[in-house]
Amino acid sequence: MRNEHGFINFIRQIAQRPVALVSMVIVLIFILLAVIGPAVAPYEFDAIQRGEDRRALRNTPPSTTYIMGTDSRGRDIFSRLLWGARDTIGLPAVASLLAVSIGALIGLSTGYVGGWYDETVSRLMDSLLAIPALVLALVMITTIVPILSNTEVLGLVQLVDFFGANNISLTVVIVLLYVPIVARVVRSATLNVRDLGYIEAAKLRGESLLYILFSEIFPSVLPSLVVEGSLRLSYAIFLVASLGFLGLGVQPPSPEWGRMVLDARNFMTEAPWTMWFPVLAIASLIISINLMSDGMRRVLRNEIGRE
Amino acid sequence: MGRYVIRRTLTLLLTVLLTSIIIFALTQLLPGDVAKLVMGREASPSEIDNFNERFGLDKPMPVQYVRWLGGFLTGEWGRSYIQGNPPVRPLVTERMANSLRLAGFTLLLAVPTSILLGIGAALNEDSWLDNAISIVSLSVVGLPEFVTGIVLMNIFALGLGWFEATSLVSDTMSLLDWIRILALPAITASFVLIGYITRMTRASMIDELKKSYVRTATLKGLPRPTIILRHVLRNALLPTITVIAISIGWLMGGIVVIENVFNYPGMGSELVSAVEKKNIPVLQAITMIIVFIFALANLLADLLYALLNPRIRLE
Amino acid sequence: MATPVIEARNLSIDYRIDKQWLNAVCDIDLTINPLQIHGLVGESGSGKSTLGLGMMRYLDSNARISQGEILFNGDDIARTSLSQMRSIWGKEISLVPQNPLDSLNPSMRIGKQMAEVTMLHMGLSQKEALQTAIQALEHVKIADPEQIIRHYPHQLSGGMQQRVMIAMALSTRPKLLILDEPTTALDVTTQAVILDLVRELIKEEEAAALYVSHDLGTVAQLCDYVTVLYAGEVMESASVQDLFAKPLHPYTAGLLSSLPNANHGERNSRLSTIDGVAPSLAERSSVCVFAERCPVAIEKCHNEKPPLEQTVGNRLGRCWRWQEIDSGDIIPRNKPQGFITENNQKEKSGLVLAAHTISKQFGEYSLLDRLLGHEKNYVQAVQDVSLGVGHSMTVGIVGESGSGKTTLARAIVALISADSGTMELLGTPLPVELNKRDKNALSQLRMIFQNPNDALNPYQTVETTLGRTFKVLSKENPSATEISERIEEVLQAVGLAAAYATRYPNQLSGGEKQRVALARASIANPALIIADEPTSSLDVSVQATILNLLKDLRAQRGASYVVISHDLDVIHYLSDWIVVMYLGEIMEQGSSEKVYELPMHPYTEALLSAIPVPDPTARHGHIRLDGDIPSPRNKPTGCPFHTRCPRYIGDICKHEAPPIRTTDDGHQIRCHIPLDDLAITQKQSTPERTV
Amino acid sequence: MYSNNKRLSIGLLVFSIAVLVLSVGGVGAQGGGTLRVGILEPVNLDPATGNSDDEVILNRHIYDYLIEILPEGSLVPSLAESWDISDDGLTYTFNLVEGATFHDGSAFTAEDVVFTFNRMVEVGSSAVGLLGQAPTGEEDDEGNAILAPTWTVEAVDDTTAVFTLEAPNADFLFGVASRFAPILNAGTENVNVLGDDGSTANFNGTGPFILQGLDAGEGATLVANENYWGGRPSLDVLEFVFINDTNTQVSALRSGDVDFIYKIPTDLLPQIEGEDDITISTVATNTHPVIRLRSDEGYIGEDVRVRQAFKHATDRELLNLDVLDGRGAVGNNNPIGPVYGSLYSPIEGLDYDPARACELINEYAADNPDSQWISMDGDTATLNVDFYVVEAFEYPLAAEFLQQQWQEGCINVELIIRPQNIYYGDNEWMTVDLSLTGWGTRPTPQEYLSVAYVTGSPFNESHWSNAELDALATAASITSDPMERAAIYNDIANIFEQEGPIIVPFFRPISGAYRNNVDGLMMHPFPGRTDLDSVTVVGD
Repeated sequence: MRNEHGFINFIRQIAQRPVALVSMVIVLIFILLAVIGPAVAPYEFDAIQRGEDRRALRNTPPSTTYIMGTDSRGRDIFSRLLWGARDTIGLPAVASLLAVSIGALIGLSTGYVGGWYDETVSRLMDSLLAIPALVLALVMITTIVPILSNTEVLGLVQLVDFFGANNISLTVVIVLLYVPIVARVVRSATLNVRDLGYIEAAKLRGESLLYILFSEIFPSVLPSLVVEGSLRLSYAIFLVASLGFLGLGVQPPSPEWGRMVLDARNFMTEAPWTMWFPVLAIASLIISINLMSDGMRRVLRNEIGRE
Repeated sequence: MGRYVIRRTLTLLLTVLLTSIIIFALTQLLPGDVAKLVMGREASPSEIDNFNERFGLDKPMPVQYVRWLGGFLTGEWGRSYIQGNPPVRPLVTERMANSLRLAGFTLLLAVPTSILLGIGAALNEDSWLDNAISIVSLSVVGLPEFVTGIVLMNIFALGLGWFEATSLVSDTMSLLDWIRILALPAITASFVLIGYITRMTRASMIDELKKSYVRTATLKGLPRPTIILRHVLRNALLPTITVIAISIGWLMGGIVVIENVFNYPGMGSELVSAVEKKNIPVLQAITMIIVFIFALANLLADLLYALLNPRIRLE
Repeated sequence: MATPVIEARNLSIDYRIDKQWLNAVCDIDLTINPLQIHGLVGESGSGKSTLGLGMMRYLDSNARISQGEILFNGDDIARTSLSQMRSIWGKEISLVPQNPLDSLNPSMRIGKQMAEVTMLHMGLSQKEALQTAIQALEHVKIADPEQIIRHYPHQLSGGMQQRVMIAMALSTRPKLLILDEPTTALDVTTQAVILDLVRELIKEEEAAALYVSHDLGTVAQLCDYVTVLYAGEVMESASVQDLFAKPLHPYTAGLLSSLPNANHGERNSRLSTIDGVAPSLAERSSVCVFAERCPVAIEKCHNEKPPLEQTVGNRLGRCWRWQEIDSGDIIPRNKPQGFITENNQKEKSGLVLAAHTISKQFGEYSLLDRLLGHEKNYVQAVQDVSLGVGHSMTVGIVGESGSGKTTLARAIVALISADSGTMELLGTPLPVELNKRDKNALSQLRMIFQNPNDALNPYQTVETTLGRTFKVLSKENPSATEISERIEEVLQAVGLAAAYATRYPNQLSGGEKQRVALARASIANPALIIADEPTSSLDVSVQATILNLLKDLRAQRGASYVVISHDLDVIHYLSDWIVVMYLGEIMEQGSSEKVYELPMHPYTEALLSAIPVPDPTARHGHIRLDGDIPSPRNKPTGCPFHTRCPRYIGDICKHEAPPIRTTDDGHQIRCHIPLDDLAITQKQSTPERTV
Repeated sequence: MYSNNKRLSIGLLVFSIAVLVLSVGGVGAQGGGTLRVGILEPVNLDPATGNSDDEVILNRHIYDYLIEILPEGSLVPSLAESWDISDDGLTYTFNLVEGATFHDGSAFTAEDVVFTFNRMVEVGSSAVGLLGQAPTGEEDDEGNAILAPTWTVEAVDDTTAVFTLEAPNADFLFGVASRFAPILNAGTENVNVLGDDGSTANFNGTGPFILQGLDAGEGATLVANENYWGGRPSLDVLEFVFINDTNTQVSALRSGDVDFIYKIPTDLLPQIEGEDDITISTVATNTHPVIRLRSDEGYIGEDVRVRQAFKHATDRELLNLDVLDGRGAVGNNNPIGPVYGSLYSPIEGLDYDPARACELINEYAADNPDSQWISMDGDTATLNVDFYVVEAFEYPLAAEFLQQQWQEGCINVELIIRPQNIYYGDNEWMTVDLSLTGWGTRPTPQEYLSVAYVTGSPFNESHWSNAELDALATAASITSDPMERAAIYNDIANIFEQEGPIIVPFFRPISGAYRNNVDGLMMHPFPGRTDLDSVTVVGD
């Protein structure tokens, strides 16, 4: 019998798995960088060199001044990576949080309510899932950006001004892509508990739909939601980086890592460091998130197995 | 089973139809005036009118949609807006053939490897081997394709010169030429697949191994290999087959990034260029094909699952 | 005496849990002689399955034999290699497992699975093996075996699957058969048939068998010799007659006297209980493992572990005080007492609940079905059921799976909406839909669920669950102190300390969970509590406390109950009025005494006859039902029972719905056979039961 | 049918010879070989409207022009052996070569010339503007003036085509030689449209190469026209490989997958410069970015002080250094660059003086306190505006540098980088306040004026209207004397410098590169017009 309950216990169990622990620490470091990166970066992300200096500072190999070297425009790669962490992690994080929230809401309600509501919503979600993610993302991102930037809807204009049309449309794309997936996961988790005694007990005392969804069902889908959320985060980073690599994601001069790889690709042989550092950063970030969520999943599986 | 097949097929058609509407609507929203994109920014108004008239773009959207759908269904897929306006169908089918080659080669690499890895990991659950396989598969599955692609290209094409860095496809290539071209994109794609399939196989294998019928088989006195091969594998591979079928859909349209890295003329890269050029007939045809293959792959997965699973087959 | 077929000496099996080896079964001595059916009985967690499978050297991947030996054919198979075991498994020792569906490969045809064994051990060709399989199936009385071998497991009913397992186990004529709870997943009527079959075949094949079970009734009916296991240790071991006649261990005694029919119809006295819970693997001590729960434990019991020693005659026992028990100086069980009735409302007129012609169908008829011209595919789960519940009255509903009893209960509380029919609660109409019921109806009509493990939200403390229920259902807005006072009050009423309020469900045992569920049901003083199989997932010793508690609560608070169970003994013990259901329809209803003691309806009769009585001296009921319960999808026409009825009288049963015949005292029977005829034959058969 | 088969069999024959020659590995007597050119995917292959390098280079090898423009800018005979211009400049008589045949075997006659030029009017080719057109006085549904050509063409006999002009046009010959004017076979209905089976019958030119196959998205294969009237080209096979990314083109060149590419991004040049087996060929061109302020009423460039402030705030020398490593020619804020020789006027411009820019902004701010673009920090005014930049060449990079430069001149811009499909396709380039547009090389400087700067010109993106400029431009268009013309262009340059709404920071050279086994290649300033028929490829 366990005396601890919930989250602390969960963290404690993860801490017992070295791989999961290390990857969790790495993820936390990356998140920390996304928050404080710009403050600690030695240079501005867009500090391009002008005049004669520029030629000398272009594509310089790592040195004490520029610990990861400079790129083709003479910008400090280390600083760019630090600045870029925000775009690379922040945007996907916000977007997947949104997707997870909306998806959870849809999943909970369709799973619990069922009937034609479930049928209709699920069919719609299936249609969205019927298009390969990247294809949908490609078509949508080229569609949404101009719509947003030409919008005259009050409120949206300010929003677009503040966040930028590109960031908003990336977010919308991620949300649209992942809501169906999250909803599906949450729906099936909801179906698992929907007919359990304690839910029926709540029904029988006349609890409202919202109370049942959020106070009774939600806690039991939360663990799978957390795992799914971290998976979504890794896919969102993956997607944003890939779109950046295709030149469609976060727009320059923002130092998004995928875009950095794209820009550096031309200098693959001359200045390989310009490519390897962002590649390494992306790879280690995504691998860490995956190993972390795998650890979480294993802990959760043990939990369930034991109960 | 018959009822199941019919229901799934109808659902598939419905999904594809819904998707075609979504796609059509999205393509209409694509930025930029088509005529201007094709005819150039300095095209004169009469040039643009000529173009719109020629491709029926002066008609209202629903009319365009119905025309397009009708044409699509009767095999008349229209003509490309660009490059000598070739008919869309042979163009797309050629790309499809290329994508199929890549998909086939990828599956050839990925499926046996990952199933073996998955079984190996499952049979040694929680051993160092299992952990190593898990960590590696989790890692490769998470790497963006452009990362693996670029790394592989640097090592094997630019460094060692074993394979081609860019895929210049021609009609007269020999099988060996094809392999040299397909190898790197296929390895890149199979990294992702190996990650998925290995994990799937491992998980379902472990689940199956814990089931009571394995105990029954053991207590019949059957040797371990017989139990694995005759009893466990068939049940354990069911979910794997699903994943493989679904990944066909992904390989046909979802590997835009890989095709981009290696400049491979598959459907994904054609799609990107159609989006950029707003070459709507090609764009629509390709997305429809991708969606259709994607849906078909899903259907195939379900049907295979049902067919191999007597519980569903005999329902 | 002949050489034993198998013999365990000092056998201990450990499990590795959280990096620690824990003793699951300890120091076991167990001997099975030729031709003997040896019963291994124990409650959940006692280690009986571990031992049962351990006897054939089958261990979980995280288990090991830590000491002792298992002698089979003179070899110590505890030490042999697994590859050597392969020549024994399936050939000399076979297993009939608990859950036949899970134990058969879902994607392999029955014939092939059966043939595997004989091909491996007897060197038969596939063709011969299949032929042998057909014969083996005939042997277990499966009709049309040529067809069955081509089927997949899921196409067979549970009873058929178990017959297949038995046929497969016997196909190599093994010396020893291990039966691991072979009938737990089956209905009582099927169980009776299977047990008969097993007994017959084992005798016929001259095999020995180890029968592992939690059910004292089946053990008494089937076995020659019994070993009682508790917390991984043998408590007592004796011939079946001796053991049931005079248990020498307090645990055995407690178990036997906690059975609902142990009072021999004394429905107003308590069942004897075994207090406390069995220790977990980690909690097992080096003293007497039962001391904590033993009513007659003395200081020595808490200090020293008693040895397993020879007691009276050929019996083995592990108790410091067996002589005193044997001599009758101490009575090794809690003394049953009567129930204290406080405010008896039985005199109150009117009904708490009246339900008229409730019907419920399941199934869908989609657009696609229509397009494809499929037949409608409905399941008539409940059909035209009417019943009434008086004040302070307990109505028991009994029936096998598919009888519609749970559907009926759920329709009453409106977890599902009845398709037709009306209900009244305390004289006011009760809507069939949940969202149309007002707060008063909700608080007057409460429910207890079958599975205590999912009855409580794992993420809420006992306090939260109870407090929320009270707050939502009470008529006034109770203050925080009122709520916590009330929680304390109900916890006390269900026999739990106030400290339980802060616990989460995973910190409670099964019995404790069910107590909390009971507390939740009664916290807002309802008029009627529906209890759906309230004890079916509990061990007998725990079941007794819950049954007592239910009776206590009724006596003290005067609420009415509708209790649903497949266990006629439980129903009989709890209820004043019994309703017998079959395929969604009521077959018989009447006062508890009448129905139980003088069943009129052939189905009730068969049901009673199938109940295994925990008394080896009692004659087995002789009525066995052919075949399986029909699927509710293809409900038989006319009388739904006609396909299995031992007293089928002809086409009228097949084509016409039977009339409801009512006797003077309100006893209702649905049968074409006139009441008088029914009564005559009943009188001949009933005395055979020593009730 | 017969001719089709014949053409096909000739094609096959030629191709099999080529394959044979190649497979033997040797080089034929004529030098021959296969040249693989990496180009971007062409989009619009209609010869009369397709205008990008990648479209033109394909067509120019299948077809011939009447007049060819050489890389250095001179006009030389091609299908027109010679031409006469009447003294009043209103009649142009072209004497055509004899014996030229189309790929399907039909003879080239003056009727083909008439067909080609009339078709240009029909499909609305931009070339019509060069040849001369005038408003009819009518308007279409959208309010655009309907224009009509101011010339007619007729065939006098098989070898003589005559153009008759309503008014003199000094650049008329450049119109005839323009990239939109390859000579088509009279009567071809779907010019340059592939057949249903992918056949190339509609690509029926008189040119040195015959289109053998066109694979959308992949490439085009051209084989030498054995019967070419100008003599069989040196190359056996000319292959265009479509590579949609200039960086990938560079990789393909380096790996030897292609032999020649003609648009290399500046920042990739250093890496090719190190390669032994690659030769870089750089030509000065008039390709230039135009930073333009919209100058009609209510837009940011309405006040001339703002235009001047931008010029003072821009260090064009430094920009050339930063963006092009100093490879470009510094511009002086008008579209006519040094490649036009005497027509270019190296005037003294407004110097780089950010302080002056600030003053101007302050003056403007004082007069327009409510201006939406002005923000005040104490006494100092700052101009704030969105800067739209088209994603082409290194223009986004240039924009970043400009953003930094302008800051010192009290101008604060926010960059909005736009892909071409949005920037042009959604007409942003014609509407926004401040933007950077790319302009390519035109055969004659007059074209820039008539297309984008005179009042009412169709692509006057800055919406500038200057009567003096209009008058000078008209004068230049009918002045054929080079000296006189140079004087007019000099006046125009001065107007641009003082009042013009545009900044032209530099003229961009274009660099191509070819592998060293390619011989005889000479890049054209308009790279698409590079003539490849005398090129040879040695070995492989």
